[in-house]
This record gives sequence, C-alpha cells and structure tokens, in this order.
Amino acid sequence: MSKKALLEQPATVPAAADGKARPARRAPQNLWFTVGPFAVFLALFALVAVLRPAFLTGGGMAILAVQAATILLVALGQAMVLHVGSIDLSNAAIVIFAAIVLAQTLGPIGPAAPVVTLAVVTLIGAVNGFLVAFGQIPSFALTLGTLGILQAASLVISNATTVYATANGQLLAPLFGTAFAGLPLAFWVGVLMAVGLWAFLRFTRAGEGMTAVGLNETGALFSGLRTRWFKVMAFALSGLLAGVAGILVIAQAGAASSFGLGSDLLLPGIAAAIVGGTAITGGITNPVNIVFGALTVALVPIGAAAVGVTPQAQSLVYGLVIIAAVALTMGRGHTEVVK
Amino acid sequence: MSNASLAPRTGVDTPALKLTNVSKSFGSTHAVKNVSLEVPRHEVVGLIGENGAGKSTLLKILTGLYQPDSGIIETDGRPVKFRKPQDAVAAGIGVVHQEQSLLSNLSVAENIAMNALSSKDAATRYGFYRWKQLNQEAAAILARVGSTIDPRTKVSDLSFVDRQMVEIARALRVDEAIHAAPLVILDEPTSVLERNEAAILEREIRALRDIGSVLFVSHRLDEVLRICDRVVVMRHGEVVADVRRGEVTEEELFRLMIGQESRARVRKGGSATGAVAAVEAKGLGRKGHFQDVSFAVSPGRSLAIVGAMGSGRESVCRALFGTEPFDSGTLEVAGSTVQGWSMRRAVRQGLAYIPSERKVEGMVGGLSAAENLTLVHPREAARGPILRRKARLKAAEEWFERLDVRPRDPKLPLGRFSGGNQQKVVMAKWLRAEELSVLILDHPLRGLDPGASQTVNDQIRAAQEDGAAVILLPDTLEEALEMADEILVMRDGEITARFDLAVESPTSLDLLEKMV
Amino acid sequence: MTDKDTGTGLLEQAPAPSQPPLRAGRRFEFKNLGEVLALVGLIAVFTALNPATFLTPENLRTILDHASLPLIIGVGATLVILTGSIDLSVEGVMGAAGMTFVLMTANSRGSADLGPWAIVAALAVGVGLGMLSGLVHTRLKVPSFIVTLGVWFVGLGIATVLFGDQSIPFLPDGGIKAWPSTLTFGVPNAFLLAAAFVLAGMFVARFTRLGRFAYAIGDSEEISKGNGIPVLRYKLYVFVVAGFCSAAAGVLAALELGAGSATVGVGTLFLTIAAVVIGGTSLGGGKGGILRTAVGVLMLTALNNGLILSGVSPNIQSAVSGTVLIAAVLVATWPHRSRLRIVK
Amino acid sequence: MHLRKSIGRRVAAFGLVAGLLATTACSSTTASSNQPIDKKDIVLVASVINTTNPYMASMIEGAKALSKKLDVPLEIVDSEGSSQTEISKIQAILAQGKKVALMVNTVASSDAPPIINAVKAAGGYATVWWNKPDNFEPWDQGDNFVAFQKHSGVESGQCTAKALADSIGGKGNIVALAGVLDSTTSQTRVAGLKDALKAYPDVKLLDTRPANWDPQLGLKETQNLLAKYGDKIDGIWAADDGMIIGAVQAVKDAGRINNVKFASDGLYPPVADMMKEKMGNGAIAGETFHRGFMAAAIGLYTSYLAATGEIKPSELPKEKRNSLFKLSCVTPNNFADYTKFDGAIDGWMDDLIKNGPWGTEPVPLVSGGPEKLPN
Repeated sequence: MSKKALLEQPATVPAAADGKARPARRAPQNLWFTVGPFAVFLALFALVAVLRPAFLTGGGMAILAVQAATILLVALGQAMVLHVGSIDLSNAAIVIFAAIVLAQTLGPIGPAAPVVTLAVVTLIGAVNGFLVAFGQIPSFALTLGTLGILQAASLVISNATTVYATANGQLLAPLFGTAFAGLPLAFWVGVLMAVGLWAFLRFTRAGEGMTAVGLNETGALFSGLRTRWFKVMAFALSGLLAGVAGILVIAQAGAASSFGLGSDLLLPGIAAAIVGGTAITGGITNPVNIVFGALTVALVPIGAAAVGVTPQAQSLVYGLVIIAAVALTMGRGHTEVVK
Repeated sequence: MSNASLAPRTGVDTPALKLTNVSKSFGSTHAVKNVSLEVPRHEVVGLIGENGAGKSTLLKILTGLYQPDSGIIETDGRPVKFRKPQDAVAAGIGVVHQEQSLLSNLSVAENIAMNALSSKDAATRYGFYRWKQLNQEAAAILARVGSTIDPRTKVSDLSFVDRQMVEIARALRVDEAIHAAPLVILDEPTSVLERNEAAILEREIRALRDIGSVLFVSHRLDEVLRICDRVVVMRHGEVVADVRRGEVTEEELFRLMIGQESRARVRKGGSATGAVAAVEAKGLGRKGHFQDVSFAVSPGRSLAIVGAMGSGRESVCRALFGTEPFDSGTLEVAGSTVQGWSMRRAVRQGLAYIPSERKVEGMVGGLSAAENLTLVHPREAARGPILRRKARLKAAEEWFERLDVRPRDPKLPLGRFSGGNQQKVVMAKWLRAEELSVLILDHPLRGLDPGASQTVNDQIRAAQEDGAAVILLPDTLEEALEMADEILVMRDGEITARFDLAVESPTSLDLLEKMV
Repeated sequence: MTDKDTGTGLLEQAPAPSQPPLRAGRRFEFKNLGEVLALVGLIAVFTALNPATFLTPENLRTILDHASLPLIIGVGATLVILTGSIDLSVEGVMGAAGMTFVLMTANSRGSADLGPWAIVAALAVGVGLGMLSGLVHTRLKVPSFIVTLGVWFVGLGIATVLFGDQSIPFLPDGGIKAWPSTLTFGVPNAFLLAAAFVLAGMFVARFTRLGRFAYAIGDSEEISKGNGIPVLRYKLYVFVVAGFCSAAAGVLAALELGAGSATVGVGTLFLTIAAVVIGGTSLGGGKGGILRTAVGVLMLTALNNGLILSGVSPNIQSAVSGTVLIAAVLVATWPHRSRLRIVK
Repeated sequence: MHLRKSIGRRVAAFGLVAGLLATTACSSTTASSNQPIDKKDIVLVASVINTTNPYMASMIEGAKALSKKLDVPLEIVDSEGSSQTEISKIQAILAQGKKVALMVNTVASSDAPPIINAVKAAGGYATVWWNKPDNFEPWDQGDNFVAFQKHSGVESGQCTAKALADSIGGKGNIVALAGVLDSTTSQTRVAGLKDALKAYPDVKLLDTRPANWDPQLGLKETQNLLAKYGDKIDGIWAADDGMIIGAVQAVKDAGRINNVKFASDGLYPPVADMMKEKMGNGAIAGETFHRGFMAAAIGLYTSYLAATGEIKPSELPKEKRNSLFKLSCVTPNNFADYTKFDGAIDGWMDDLIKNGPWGTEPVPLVSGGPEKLPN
C-alpha cells in the first residue's frame, strides 16, 4: 500500500513534545511566576540600598524609573511579539525612527506630530507582522532585515545628523517634568500600558486568541481563529509601543540621531521582557511583571556604578546578573524543551 | 547495566522478561502498583487497559525513562536496573513507540542504529561514523523484516508504512547488540495504521515471535485476542487479569478493562431533516491528492468515508473545512456555492472539524479546558470582544457534567487531561455552536479507550439528531458500519464505491475489496 | 525560540510523500545550487557594475580575507543553530579571547610572552565561555538566546578588564602578526585557516556523533532523548565548539589588527547569523549545513564589498543588506508556503 | 494562562511598591542651589564613552591626576558606548546625594539635555565635552551647565588635510575614514578636510567611508578601499587615530606602506611612535595635537571652579561657556615640540591650576563657539 501514500503528514507537526510536559509542582511554580520578577527586583534594589544607603535617600527610585521608562515600553512591545511566538529585532530601530520623525514634525504640526508618528510606526510594525504572517518569513530573519532598512531610513531622513525638536517641545515636557508619587509621568505611562495590556490579554477575545497562537498556533488555526491577524496585531503593538518610547526619547533629550539615545534598546528590551517572566516560546506573558523586569534591567548598571564596581568590570556584572535574574524569573514555557 | 552479558543466553524456560511487584508513584498518585507479569520466550503477550490504567508508565519503566520506586525487573532470569534508555537496549528490549519516534532529518541507517550510536558501537570508531558499515548493518536488519528501503534514505522522504518498518527494524536492532533473542515492545502500533497495514503488522509480529518475544500494548480487544498468546489487563495501575487467549471473550476483556458491562452496539440510522444538503461536493479535486469527488450530506444524516492510507480521504475532509485548497469542482454549503473558502469561513458557516492530530491541531494544550471550550464559539462567554469569565466557567462546568469529563476542573490546562477527556472537550468546543451544520470527524476515536469512545460516539449521534450532517473518517470498518447512514469507499484519490446502509448491508469484506 | 518549520533551504523540496525512496549520497545534491547561483549572480552583477575593480585578484583576496572571520564563526554558529539554539555571545567571546591572546604573546605592554601558549590560553577562554553558556542553558534551562546574550556582556567585560586603563597593547611587526595576510597559493592565510575550519566543520557534521547528534537534536529533542542521545551533554559540546570557533576568530582578528581591542568582534554577530539564514539553515534547527553557511558568508561579504565598489552611499548600505536578507528568505520559503505552515 | 488567582498577590505587590515609593517620593529636589559648595563635599565625576579607546584612557588618566592634585575624590563613569548607560550611571551617582563637578564626553549630542537637567536638579555643576545639541546653550540653562568645550573639528580637518596634501606633493588621490555616521565631531572634521582640499585642485577625494571610530572597522574599510582603488590611493585621512591604526595595518598588509601617506586627528601614543620612527618613510604625514587628559582636566576644573564659587558662570563671557580650545597641527618636522607633554602630566596639572582652564599651553582658549562650518 505504500505505492501511493497520498496522505501528507501535516508538515508542521512537531513529532513529539506535546502533552508530554508534565508540569508537576504547579502551585509553587505559579506563585513564583507571579511574584518572581518583583522579588528579584526587590532583592537587587535592597542589595544596592544596603551597600549604598545614599541611593535610596538620593531619589534612586526616581532615577531608576526614568531609565526604566523607555526600556519598559520597548520590552512590552517585545513581549507582545514573543507572546505570539515570534521575535522583533527591529523595535529599537523603530524607536529611533519614531524619535527622528517626531523631532522633524513637532515644529511644523505641533500636537498632531505625536499622533502622526505613532500612526507611522504602528504601520511599520504592522508591515513587519504582515510579512511574517502572510509572507511566512521567520520573524528573526525578517526583523533582522527590517532592522537594517529602518537604520538606513533613519540616517536618510535625519541626513545622518542630529535632529532637534526645536518648537513645541513644551508639549512633551510634562512626561519627565511632572512627577506622580515621586516617579516621572513617563514611567507611569509605561505602567499604564502594562496594565492595559494585561487586561487586554486577560479579558478580551483577541488577547486570548493571541495567547492561543503563542501556545499552539496550529490548534488556534484549526479553531478558525484569525491567527495571522493576531500576529499582525502583535507586531503593530510592538511598533506602537516603540513609537511611544520614541516620544519619550524626544521628551527626555529634545533631539534624536540614528545612533544616539534609544538606539541600543533592543537587547535591554528583550532582557527586560524575559526577566519579567515572559516565555520566549510564546503564550506566557504577564505585562505587569515586565514593569519589574524593566526596573531590574535598568537597575543593574546604575546599581553596579552606585555600589562602586570598577567601570571596567561593569559589563561583566551586567551579563552575570541578567543571566541569574532570567534563570530565576523566566516563564518556563509549555514544553520542557528549551532552545 | 553491569550484568548485560554479551554471551548468548541459555535456558528456554526463563522468561524473557519478568516483573515482580513493580510500583511507581508520582506524588500521591500510584501510577503503577505492585505489578507482576511475565513475558515468556517466543510468546506474544498483550497488555490492555484504559487510558490512565498505567500502561504508559509501565512502558517507560521498561525502557529506562522512569525508575521504579520498588520491585524487581528481570530479563532472562537476571535482575536488572535501567537507569537510562541505553540500559534497556543493552538488556535486549526494543520499543516501537506509539507516536513516531524517528528523527526525520537523519538517514534510515542512522535511525536504526541510533540507540547503539549514542552509546558505544562498532559502527563508529573514536566517535567517527563508519557509514559503509552502518548502511550494511541497517540493510541486513531491514531485510529481516522484508523491507527493501535504501538505508541511506532520509526518513522524511519515506512513506508512513515504511517508517513503521524502520521503527520495527530499529526495535530488532537490539538483538544485534546482545546476540540473543530480543524482546520487542509494540506500543499501540495499530492505532495509526489502516486495516490492511495492520494485517502486515500482524504478520510481522508473528515473525518476531519466532526470533524473540513480544509485548503488545493495544486498545483493540479483537486485535489483542487475534494476535496474542496471553493477555494482561491493567486497571488503576494494577494487573487485574492475566489470561490465555482461549480463556476469554471480547466482552469479558472489556468488562475486566473498564470494570463494567459493555453496552450493546446498536446501529441507528439518522433521518434527513431538510431538503437542501448541508454540504455538497461536486466533482471536487486537488491535483495529486484526490479527484472528482462528489457527494452530499443532508442535515441529520451521516456519511463515513473509508479507504486505506493514501486514499485521499483525509485531504477531502480538510478541503471541506478549508484547511487545504481544492482546484477543481465546487463546494456547496447549505445550498450556496462557496468562494474563497477558508477555515475561518467554514467555522462561520457552522462547519466543525475534529482533527486526528488532536494535541497539535485540535486544541491548545496550554489554555484551560474552559478556554478551549469557548475558543471557537464563545456565545455566552463573551460580549462582543470582551470575555465574560464567570459565564464561561459556568458553561464549561455544564459541559463537563454532560460529557462526564474528569477531573471536573475546567480551569486546568487542557493538556493535562487524559486523551479521552481531551477529545470530549474538543467535541464540546464544536458542539456548542448554535449554528452547527456539518460535523467532520477525522479518526475521532484514535487513541481512546472504550469508555471514552462510547461517550464520543453518543455525542456524535446526539449532534446528528439535532440536525447536524456528520462526515466521519472512522478508524475501523466496524465503526463505519455502526455509525454511518452512507459509506463512501475511496482509493488513490477516487471514489470507488458508495453504499447506502438503509438499502444494503455491506460487510467489512465488501468494503475492503473496494479499498485495495 | 522557533521550534516549528522555519526551513529556508533554497530550492529544497518539500518532502514529497509519494516519492519512492531516494537514492542517497546527499553530498552532491543540487539543493545547494540555489545559493551558489545567487552568489554567482551577485558576482556577475557587481562585475558588470565595476568591470575594472570587482573581479581583480586583489579584490577577490579582500573578499576572502573579510570572509574568513565570519566563516570561522559560522562553523560554530551553524552547529548551534542546527540544534535549534542560538549563540549571541560571539562578539564578547572574540573580544575576551583576542585580548587574552594579545596580552599573553609578545606585545608592546610587555605583559607576558608565552609564545604559542598564548593561542592555547585564548582558545581556552573561548572554550570556558562556551561551557558557561552551555551549562547555564542545559542545566538551568535558560533559553540559549538570553544566556548567550548575558555571556556576550561577560566576554566584553573580561576583555575590558584585561585591557585595563593602560595603553593599547600592540603586537610587534613581522612574525606572527604578518601571518594572516601572507599569501599562500595566492590566497591569504586567514582564508586558508577559515577554509580548514569549514572543512573540519563539514567533517564533524557528517562523520561524528557530535555533528549527527546536532542534527538529531534539532529535529526533535524529545525523540533524540528517547533514542538515548544524551541531549544535554551534546548541546553543551556544541556550545563549547562554538566558543572555540569564536575564540579562534578573536585571535585571528587580533592578529589582523595587530593590536588588542575589546571590540575586535564588532559587527560580526548579525553578519554571521544573517549568513547562516541566507545559506538556508533553518533557525528552527535540524535543517541546513556548514557549507550552506559558507556560501551565505561569501554572498554577504561579496555584497558588502560590491556595494562599496559601486559607490552606494553608506547611509543606505544597511538597507540593501536587509532587503537582500528578506528577499533571500522570501524566495527560499515561497515554495513551502501553505495555509498550515507555522513560522515563528 | 497562569495569570489568574494572583490578583491578591498583585495587589500586595503593588502595596509594597507604593510603600517603597513613599520612602523615596520626597527626593527629587528642584533646588538648583547656586551656593558655593564646600570643597570637602565635592566629588569629581568624569564620564567617558568607553575605557578602551586610547583617547578615553587618556581622559581617565587626566581626571585621576587632577583629582590627586586637588585632593578631591573622583568617580569614573564608563558609558560602554551607550547613551542609556551613560545617563543612568551619571544619575546613579547624583542619586547618592553628592555635589558633583562633572565632565562628560557625551556619547551622542542628544545626551546633553537629560544629563544637564539631572545635574541641575541635584545642584551639581557640569561641563560637556565634544557633543551637544546646537541650540542647547549653557547661558540658557543656568549656572549648573557651566560650559561646553571642544577643539575645533573644522580646524582639525583642515590641519590634517593640508599636511596630507602637501606630503603627496599636492597631487594625487586620497580616501577618508569618517567616524560614526551621525557624529557632529566627525562631520565637522570631514567638512574641514573638504574645505582645505579646495586649495589643492589636483588632490582628489575618492571616497569617504564611515568606520565608527573603530580600529577593526578601519582595517576592513581600508581593505575594501584598497581593493576598489588599488594603487591609485596615495593618502588616507581619518577622523581619528583609532581608525588610522587599522588603516595603517591594512596598508602594511598590502605591502604599500612606503607609498601611502596618512593623516589623522589625535596623535595617539601608538601613532606618535609611528611618526617618531618615521615608519614607512614618514608615512604619518600629519596629526593634530590635543590630549584627552587635558580635555578631561580642563572640563573637570571648570566645573570644580564653578562648584567652589571661584567662578560664577553667569558672569563669564560667552566664549568661556561655549569654547573652542587650541588645536596644534603636528607634522614630522615639529613633532618634537609635543612629545614632552605626555611624560609630564603632573606638571601640566600644576600649570592648569595656576593658569586656570582657559589659559594653559598648549591648549588655551582660542575662541567661542558654536563652530561654523565652512561653506
């Protein structure tokens, strides 16, 4: 009968791995999944505070929040993409692109500039998602490509120089100029986004659909869900949040350039998402915990400097702490295979 | 494995495998409790039990994946301890797994030798492969099972049956390692095979008995009774019976297995409730898969499509549901021709598809049972885009009650339920639809124990009575004869026969004749 | 992070179910022709654009010279990616190993002169960092993406600490420093070394347990485990090999530069990964090969070189590379498109 | 979906955070006190882009020497090439409540505003070196932004371009290696190069490639350019000596070290050695002299003087707040005049303290910014 075995094996069926995962110890793991990122941050913060009490009294938390704000937004966007099982290597390049567009439009069109900027970058994110979902290009390769394209686009529109937001800068001033509970408004914007995304994932059909896509895309597809559009949505959200981060860059610095502030957010963003308990395999994300992930990632270099680690050894410390923090907090996905 | 001697073992009377009081528990659950059994030389021993009866755990113990908490395992009269899969191989135990366990990007020869390659083997020298020797050895083993596959072929290029052959050849490979009679464990090998392939397998098993012994794990009572010399029945982790073939009937085995009387199988035809067919295919074709397939199913009627591997019937079902495209013919749903057909449109038109690859295609294991239940048709579980979690939980609890899903906790991830209970939830996910018009079932009973099978069949009938058209790809011809109003036989992508069971009563043999 | 079909093999056929068993002997299949054709096409285009400069022996030597570092790294990176993991630590390991080498051989700081042992020490640093990645990944079950991201910083940190706050350590002129650029058979030694790495890598992939098991693990870790492959141990080995390759590249880069620099590996990571992907090795693991990566490296190196020769503005050069990457993957995966295909 | 059952815990977590915030809430003072600070409360902070570039290493050296001379504690900030890291580390030091006198070599010009704002909020004093936004002037920002200081990029480009053009006899082809694409320092130097070349109609600039200040990229780009233009290249210009190190290596490998001339900015010790040895028949044709240790010390000392109240920034003339310091053109002929400084850092520091930040040879203040680009 083998002469014409026409029944195709569904090409995408992973030969095993499913259902073999036996998450024993569910309860304690679940508890740790919920409080782990917070606990790790608290422990690190306490360590820094004990070694250098001045850090606490000198407004260390406020400084931390300023630094964490942009990381948090990028990490939230990254987490949404990770949530559907993909990765977005281009989102830091989107931050810069957004900042440059905003800097150039803020003068001419004033309050409409942030809106236009967000619309543009959301569209860029959506195009990324569209190419992943409908072009069926693996996201890692695709966004590596768009990263290059966006870098070039930033250089071209900024004419390879620093672009200043000359007029209407006061529109964005409150983001870092106003404090709420001691922390700048920009940070609370990020927290608000995190809570919003948390509610989105938990309380809406689209959010649950994205979770389903991340956990088992084939299963979601066979349930008649719009899996492709959920992916587009995730990438669009990543673009949108990167755009908000770009606005923060302008609010903070008043200027942007292709390799300046915000251009190196990719790796901290991914690290913050994962320290915040996001599973790199998809489907397991708690946006609220990413707040603590971002705070942790922002704390490490500040803390290392504050505690007095010699400048030369600081990136060594950074690498080790990030590995340890992730090992402690990451969401260990639905399968026992770790890649 | 200090005691795996390389010398041929003597003493025909010592059993190939003997377990004494083997126990294994996970936390507070006893997966395997005081199990004692023997597999004598040159015998085929059947091992049956419902899902969750402890069969899989026992197999994992025998293959070195789990270590028992207590008890003794002896092979050829010598106590052994399996700390890793290689130990079991060294003791002469080979396994044909339930799910395909071949590495598809490696060659046939490598797969056959893999267990040995991963320890120390003559086919490697200082870790370097000796491809020539590897291929020769593999060819020799393949020849023993009567296969002519080129050992250098990549497994991904093989047909399903050929893969099964490679699996068996690999299980035999252990006897190369110890130069003695092997014990081959077959873990539900027939659940994914078509009937005629199962026949080939039966022949293989008898051949295996001549060179070694076989432990045959299965759900299918008729098959076990046909193939095995002895049958061991497990229930709740314990051995509840150990009988010779002639001593029991199928009904008795069924009772032993699930601890209750078997329900009589009564065929009950459906009655058409509408003039317009719920779904009608007119000359449907997809190049290289199937051609000129026409049929119509009215609401309340059921159609079974039977055929061997490669008949194209799965492709037809997938085309109906929009999973695969079709390139000729038309498809009508509720009387109107469909355009730009996709899964999403199919779902909106009230079609439901229960795929055979349940864990991959049928459900999202990481989501809770309740979430899975409302994934497709949220109905009261959502208002617009917003979920109503409480209402959903209540709906899920009702369905759990109705289908007797255990454990009764819809908040648990669906992946943690047993296969039968998963299938019930998957069924319920589609049955919830108000507008359910066509229910397509691709091997709905695959891997299910008889108890769960009955619940699933009951639900199919209930849906049919509620006016759904049912299209069924059954595992067995008996299932088709029992469930369907009409049977289509397919071969090589074409329909070769149609039987309307209201007017004729074909036998399995009649169907089989048209299949091959 | 990608465990589904992300195959990007150019012209690689989808498994045809109805095919009779193929004759084997895969080493000379036409599958690789797609990438090779693309490479030839690229060379043709740039030759047409720059008839006087592109196809000169000197420029070809430059391309080969530039290809040598990513080729060496590509061997390790391909093995890691074949298992379904990823190694981002490349630049950090290069920096740490390069600094170790420079400081332990004769240099202008006079810190130490261990002769050939300096190379051994540098490679040991790479092996150690590879082992760190592998151990954390396999024992603590941290995804390789994030472990190696951390090790990247650790490696950079080691290099920075070694650099300290003294003057740049220079290698003396002549001697070993001249070796990489010396021509043998008209080809720079650096490229010959890289070619040796590629050949050794191909041999490992084809004839050793390490290579075969890397393929097996990439296909399915569960099944590999069931087949008795010590999955965790071999994943560790693969990371060690990758660390070794990165360290070798770090030493070579330090020799070429003739000085110690913590950022000696800058820019090689994404170049190498892009080359692996363009070559057709699947980021999901199990599919692809080292020769494919080599072709991918040559393509990207020729592309970068050709763009410079053609006078393309540096501002948009990254966009051209990015577009080529996307186009290559799109073309390669187009035949595999299906409603059910899952890409991550 | 393991997210449920956790609202209670989350609320608890937020409670904790809120508590934490409450303890730190009252911290961000806006008191930009312009009161002189007692010397023993001052901390010098020198922020550099990385610790491995020779110029940065020299800056660190200078900061340490000044700290020793003034007997004031010093903290070094390593930005690791990242604006994000730079700002957060500076803020971390400010957070400890110390009164800082800061010198920062900004990674990108857009970093200056957030750093100045943070220093202002903490009541410290800052001097920015090399990069700042064009419209961000110290006199608009109050006394806490003491000054912006740099050496003229245009002048540097002109200096080295002239030396290079002369060395090839006013006739031939040259290529240029620029820094990071969006860097104003690199752009001004390239502008200077192009401006100076107007006087040499027979010298042709074949190509300009960015090499990101990096020796390794300098090597690769030079190799590409050599392959592209072959023997046509008579001279190589770079915006910084870090890149010229790679370029020299590439030319050596190509066996053309005797036929190609080099000119670049910074006269780093290794390049100074090459010039001194007359490597490749005097291949290093032109350099500029300025030193990281001088820049760092001038910047730190300016901030320090403002912090102690010895100078009042608002009363300073504009050229002392946006300043261009002298840059010396070095050729093999006058090379010997500049070798003496590297060995005598301590002595130079004494001069600096004696003469003040604007009047110390060889880098006195020459004019006020902002720098004008030549047309």
